[in-house]
Amino acid sequence: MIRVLVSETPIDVAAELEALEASGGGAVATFTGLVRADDGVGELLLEHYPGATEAALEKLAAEAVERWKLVGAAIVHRVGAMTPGERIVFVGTCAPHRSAALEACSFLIDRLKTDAPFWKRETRGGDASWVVERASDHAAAEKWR
Amino acid sequence: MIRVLVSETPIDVAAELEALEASGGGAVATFTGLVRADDGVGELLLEHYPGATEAALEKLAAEAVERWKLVGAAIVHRVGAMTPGERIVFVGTCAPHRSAALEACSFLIDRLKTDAPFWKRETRGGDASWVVERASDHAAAEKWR
Amino acid sequence: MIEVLYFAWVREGVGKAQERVDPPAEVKTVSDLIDWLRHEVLADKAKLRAAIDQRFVPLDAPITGAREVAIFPPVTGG
Amino acid sequence: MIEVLYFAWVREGVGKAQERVDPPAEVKTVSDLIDWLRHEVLADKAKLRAAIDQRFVPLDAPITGAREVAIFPPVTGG
Repeated sequence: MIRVLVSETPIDVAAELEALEASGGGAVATFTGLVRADDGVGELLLEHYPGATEAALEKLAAEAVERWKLVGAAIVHRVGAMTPGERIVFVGTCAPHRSAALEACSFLIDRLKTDAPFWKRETRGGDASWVVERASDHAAAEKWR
Repeated sequence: MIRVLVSETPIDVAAELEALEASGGGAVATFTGLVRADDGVGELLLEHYPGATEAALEKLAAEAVERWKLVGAAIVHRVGAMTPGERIVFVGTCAPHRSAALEACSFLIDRLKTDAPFWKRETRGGDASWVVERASDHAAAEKWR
Repeated sequence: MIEVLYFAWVREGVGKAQERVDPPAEVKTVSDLIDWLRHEVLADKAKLRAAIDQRFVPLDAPITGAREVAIFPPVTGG
Repeated sequence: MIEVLYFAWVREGVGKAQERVDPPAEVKTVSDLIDWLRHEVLADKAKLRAAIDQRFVPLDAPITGAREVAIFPPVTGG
């Protein structure tokens, strides 16, 4: 099972988890990213490249399934406007064994940060600014090459 | 937030996830273990050492919080009788950054396998047998020492 | 004809999300296209990334046969 | 008096989950206690693990002052 969804709708993690659990492995790992509430951000806007985004995520999920012999992989990314505490991204994996599920989950979120065309714009007290790429994200993605 | 629960009640992962998300970090990682449906097991019985189990899990969660500076850690373990597809164990972590949440989640499930007094008994077609410890579980736990 | 797409602060700086252009034959690469477009926000190419027909490419990639070229900042999702 | 607890196949083999015992002074360690208890299922000590007052210990740990000693197979949870 490969599931990729890019949507303005809030992410339903319970439903995503259940779908992963139903995919047939005994081990399910997930990562959820939330809009941080602690650094003064009032609104987060996520822009993306429709079509190219989905293709990039499908490719990433397929790579994880192949490399870790997953029975399930899900990548769900929110786009549009959101507020602190809301879920930006959910990735989940299901495999027969825990190490495969956990490693593949780390892989998906690390590579998603550098390989998929999303851009974050933060608004703090009326001032909007585009988030700058982080060297640490590239280092994290590189370790899977 | 540290949450430890050992119970005969089915694990409510949605509620556990929400509690972790509310603990204040932007990164939430989880691992869920299910009773395998694919190797002929009809029933799984989980026995534990009441009191000692909770103490072992509390200690493990506190160690993870300290080591990875987590804002939240949850370990929920089912005991008693369960059937294929049901959740045996849920571990979850919440941290400001994803690498801390993901690593601590792997640590918790690896160490739980060797450090907490649980015993599994599988029933296949009327024959019950106690699960034997696995060397790979000890290797996985050792890498965190 | 090439459809050029812009995203994030590149889109804001150009003032539009896309435009249809017909560059001359000497415009051979994404980098050439960026120069030829003459948008001020595209001046510092070190800050730009690109895709041709929805595939990420380096700026020196040839645009021969391209239908869609996207120009954008480094990605920051997840 | 020591409360001895058994779990999993050890409990099944002993035939009870716990018993209250009063070993003589020469029974100094968990291993001594296991010998003294004379339960057939406890014969192969390599397959046994133990806890004293709910803390995991090696089988050569002294039981001096122990209120509760648990004897069980290697754990297999999670």
